[in-house]
Amino acid sequence: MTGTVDPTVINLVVFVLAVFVGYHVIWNVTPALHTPLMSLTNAISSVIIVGAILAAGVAALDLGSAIGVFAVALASINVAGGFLVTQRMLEMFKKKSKAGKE
Amino acid sequence: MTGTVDPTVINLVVFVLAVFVGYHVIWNVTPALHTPLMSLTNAISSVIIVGAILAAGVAALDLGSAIGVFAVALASINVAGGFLVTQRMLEMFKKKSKAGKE
Amino acid sequence: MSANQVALAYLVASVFFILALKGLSSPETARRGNLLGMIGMALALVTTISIIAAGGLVLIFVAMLAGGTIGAIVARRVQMTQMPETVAAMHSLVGMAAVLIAVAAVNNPAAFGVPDPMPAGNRLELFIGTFVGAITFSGSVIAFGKLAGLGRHFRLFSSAPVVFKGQHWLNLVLALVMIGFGVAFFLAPDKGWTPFWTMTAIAFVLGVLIIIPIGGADMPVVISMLNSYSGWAAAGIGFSLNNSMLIIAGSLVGSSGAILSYIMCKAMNRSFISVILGGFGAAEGAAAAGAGQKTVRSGSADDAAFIMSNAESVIIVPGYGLAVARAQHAVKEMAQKLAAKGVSVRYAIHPVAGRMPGHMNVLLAEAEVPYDQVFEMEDINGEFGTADVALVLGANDVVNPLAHEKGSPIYGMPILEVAKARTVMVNKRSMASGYAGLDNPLFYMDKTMMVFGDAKKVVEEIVKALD
Amino acid sequence: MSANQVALAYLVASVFFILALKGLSSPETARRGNLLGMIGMALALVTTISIIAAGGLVLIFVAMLAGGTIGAIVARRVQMTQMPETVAAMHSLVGMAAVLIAVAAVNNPAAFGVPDPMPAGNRLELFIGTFVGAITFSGSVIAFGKLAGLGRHFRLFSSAPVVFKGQHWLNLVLALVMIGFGVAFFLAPDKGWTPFWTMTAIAFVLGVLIIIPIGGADMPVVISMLNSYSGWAAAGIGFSLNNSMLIIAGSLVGSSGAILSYIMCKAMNRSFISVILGGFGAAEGAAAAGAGQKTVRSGSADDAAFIMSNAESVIIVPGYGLAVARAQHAVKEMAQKLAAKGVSVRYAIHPVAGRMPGHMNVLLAEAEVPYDQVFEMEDINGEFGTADVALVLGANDVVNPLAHEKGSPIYGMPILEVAKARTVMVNKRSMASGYAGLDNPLFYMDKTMMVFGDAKKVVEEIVKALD
Ligand SMILES: NC(=O)c1ccc[n+]([C@@H]2O[C@H](COP(=O)([O-])OP(=O)(O)OC[C@H]3O[C@@H](n4cnc5c(N)ncnc54)[C@H](OP(=O)(O)O)[C@@H]3O)[C@@H](O)[C@H]2O)c1
Ligand SMILES: NC(=O)c1ccc[n+]([C@@H]2O[C@H](COP(=O)([O-])OP(=O)(O)OC[C@H]3O[C@@H](n4cnc5c(N)ncnc54)[C@H](OP(=O)(O)O)[C@@H]3O)[C@@H](O)[C@H]2O)c1
Repeated sequence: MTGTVDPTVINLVVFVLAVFVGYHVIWNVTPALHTPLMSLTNAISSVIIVGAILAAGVAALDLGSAIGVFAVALASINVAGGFLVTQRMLEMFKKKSKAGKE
Repeated sequence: MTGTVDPTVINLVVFVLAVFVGYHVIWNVTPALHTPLMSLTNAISSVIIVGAILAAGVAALDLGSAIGVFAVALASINVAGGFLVTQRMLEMFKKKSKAGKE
Repeated sequence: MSANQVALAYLVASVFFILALKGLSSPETARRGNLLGMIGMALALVTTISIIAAGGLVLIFVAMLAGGTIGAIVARRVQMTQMPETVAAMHSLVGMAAVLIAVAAVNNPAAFGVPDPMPAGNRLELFIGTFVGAITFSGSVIAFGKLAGLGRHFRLFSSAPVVFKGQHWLNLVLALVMIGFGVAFFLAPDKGWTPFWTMTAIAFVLGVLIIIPIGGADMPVVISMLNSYSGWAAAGIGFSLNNSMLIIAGSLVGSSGAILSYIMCKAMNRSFISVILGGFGAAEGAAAAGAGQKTVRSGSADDAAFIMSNAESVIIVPGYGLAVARAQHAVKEMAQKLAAKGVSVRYAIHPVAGRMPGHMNVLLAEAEVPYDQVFEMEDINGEFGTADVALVLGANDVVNPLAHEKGSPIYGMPILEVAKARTVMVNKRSMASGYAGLDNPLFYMDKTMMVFGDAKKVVEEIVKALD
Repeated sequence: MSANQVALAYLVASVFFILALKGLSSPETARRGNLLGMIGMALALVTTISIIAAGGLVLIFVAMLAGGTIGAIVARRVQMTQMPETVAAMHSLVGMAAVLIAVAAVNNPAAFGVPDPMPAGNRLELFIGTFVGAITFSGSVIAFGKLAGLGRHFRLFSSAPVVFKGQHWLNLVLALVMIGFGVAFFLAPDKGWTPFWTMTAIAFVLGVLIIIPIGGADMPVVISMLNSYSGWAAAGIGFSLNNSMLIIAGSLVGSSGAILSYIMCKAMNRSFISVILGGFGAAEGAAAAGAGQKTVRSGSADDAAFIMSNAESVIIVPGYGLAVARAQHAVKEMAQKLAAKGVSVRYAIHPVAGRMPGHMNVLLAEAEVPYDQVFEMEDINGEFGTADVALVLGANDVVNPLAHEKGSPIYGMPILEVAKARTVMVNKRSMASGYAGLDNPLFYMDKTMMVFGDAKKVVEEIVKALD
């Protein structure tokens, strides 16, 4: 065996496992919640903001960090909007199940 | 951020994801096949033979490689026995479902 | 924090994201799931902020505050019926962010802990993340425009498919050229700005071209597909930044979108390819022509109220028309009135009724319809045989018996078997066809009574008549 | 091969293992699943062999051939009813292999691509892998002995719990001492052989001590637990060798064992802790004493045959006794005879009937009972009300109505509702109690007829009487 394992290969291992997890977790979502699922996954995908913060967070202000700040702003819309809209939708389902118990 | 990420941490990521995958995959196994499941997982756990081969496969013969050879022999019992016993059991289920179709 | 601590915090955040999605397996645990998702996101944010140089902090906070405020306002204001376009708009942001991050990474790889100049492996991954992100952005913008009905202002947003000759060939050629520049970027000795920008620009154009031929009605599938893309873009960026949290979160989102697209195509009995190749929505509304000869029995809201109040059991089948008319609250009131008269009322939900997955469930939840009256298709299809009345409100395709007939375009699609009920009542505004553009034999059955009119108006009249 | 290629091949093998287990989600795909598992294993073996020094190859091949032959012979010869002890024996091998690999790794870390002397992180993981492996080995040996009935030869293998005062305290102290030596190994400046061996020896002893207090009847839970352990041991070794395939495969196996233990405990309505603390099997058979006063109606095999041939529908409930008596083929014959007379015959399977999960399914599969006559508990429990005869063959606890009575030890355990059938016939050899050591009110009901005798003999008599 020669050399060491590239990070890319390790990333691939993580990726393959994550796809398996995603596959199973998503199929377990009840169809009644498919619309909230769309907005929740939308919120989760905004975790890309982490990359934006890294880009924005360099000591010296330059083109790269300006772009990063802009990306942070865009992704923040998604972070806040995604989770809050999901919450709003799910609140409705809460009332619904309570009403059912009455 | 200082330093680089240890392999142990990366292993932990893989481990956590693998446990999630295992959890979902196993709960999806039909109860009728729980006995074959036990023997199949038994067979899969014998993949530890990979470590035994590495131990046995050093150029010079010494205590370590002798131990490795012994471990290879033990694990091989499991590799062959585990998959073959599972196959024998599953063959029965095959006949069964055929018989049902008659 | 050390790199190890950061990686561990990211791992914990990833687990929170997984648990968040697991929470959606039932309505009871769903809100906790969303909360876990927020915690995961907060952890990811705090961790990341703690490791960057103090210099940029203020600007970052300002940007987060601005974006967060906009997001919160949108979340508060948006109507439930506008969810599809809202989700589309949000996807576009993720796509754009992915592109911007890629630009920043090419500009200064060191900020991400990647060697400068960027190694080939990371470039390959960045290339993938960038073009997927760019396509997600421009595609989502088009999808948003189509759904928000902006076609009046701008032809590209027309909800009718925009088709022209050689379209698919053009797309193919552009895709190949884009990949070519990607390879050039991959091989470039310097930062490779020229091939990078060219590739990105082509990807933006491709995103537009891929989506315009798809009819407005097919948008839900497209939105899920773009949802999926936004996830893969995040995962691609995660690869190039060696960030396993981005890879995991991206894969979760990617799988989710792919599975939802699959479920929708399956329930519509169409292939994903045929949706993507587009041109389907064009025929909408056209097929109702041949219906003239057959006779239809129509009745008033009062008739409907009278029949239902004398029934023992009524099954309500909501559809897209109910959502358009925003009649859900009126329906709830009607059901309560009927229940007070001793009529058993249940709701039958087809998996693709409406225009997004789970559309009807959200709608009924909004009206606070009790949980135990709402049934999924498999659970209630056996019950129509014993129901006195099946009341179809603004649904069409999901109750179209043509699905049982070989050769029909929707052959094989599972439907709600309303025809088995003793009496069928159908509310819609006209004899026009639904999403699939097909005539519906159900309307011409002897036991069917049509109640024409806007769903909300008709249901409110029924409510009045029930008093 | 380069390290990257090896890692990729291992990843592919891991995916094969996952797909193998996914295959078990239905009997149709199960054999393909097993095949995928074999392919994955073959890939792992070929890849590993290709990277080692040529010097050791011959010995390795000899060892593999020897082990493989033994394994194949065992697999061919073993009876289905001996599966629990076979699985136990095999676990012990995995545990021992883990310990041996750990010894080799301490001796020569370089063989595994780990720096010499081994870094602290790897030592910690190795420590975990080693002691889990050692406990797995000695625990499985004891479990094997108990299940194979070796108690006659050697007291430690007694199927009755071996208990003594202060047992749990002793275990706790030993565990702490073991961890102490583990820490010493972790901190040792040299290879750390002394703490390593001490720790390993204590772990072997602990494995024995943990398992001896557990009664033979609780062994199935223990076997699953050891199955789980063997997986975690493999994962631990994978951590210290930085081998993600071992981590993934180990986690799959670990989860599987844990979930099966959980399912069993749940179905027996006992806590996992109470099983592990042991002492349960002691009371077995003792509780039947108070049964004297109540009256029991008993009948002959001929009576049973007569009643069944006049029935419209019969539901057969197989239990542990059927497995002990190896009566499955006779039962199949009986069912065929009954079917020929126009009687509808079905089988009701309780999830923990027998002594391993899925025991009854394997048994009936062996006898080639048609697939569509076999029903899981949830699917058939509603049917007993309409059945003429419920024929209980060597089952006891899984049909014990005490499960409905608050305060009984099995309160809350789901049971097969045989008492709802018009006539209940129970075959067993005596009035002795079953696994849980409880008397069974079912036997004293007016509509119950006991048919005493060995299940195989009785069923064969019924078959004769049916001619
Ligand atoms: N849910 C999803 O995820 C999803 C995704 C993609 C595609 N689809 C497709 O969407 C369709 C859904 O079926 P569906 O039965 O719910 O809807 P549909 O087949 O599209 O029919 C809706 C009907 O509602 C009527 N309508 C419209 N506005 C109304 C109003 N204000 N008041 C009363 N009626 C009104 C329309 O008839 P008038 O014009 O005569 O009133 C129309 O025929 C399926 O073909 C499905 O495949 C669904
Ligand atoms: N399946 C699993 O995974 C698992 C795991 C752990 C524990 N368990 C436990 O095992 C029990 C299984 O219940 P079960 O109803 O199948 O069995 P059971 O309650 O153990 O009863 C078996 C009965 O079969 C009779 N029997 C024994 N040998 C016989 C023979 N040769 N011919 C006829 N009858 C014979 C015995 O009575 P006589 O002596 O009078 O003949 C005994 O009462 C449950 O308590 C369950 O919790 C199961």
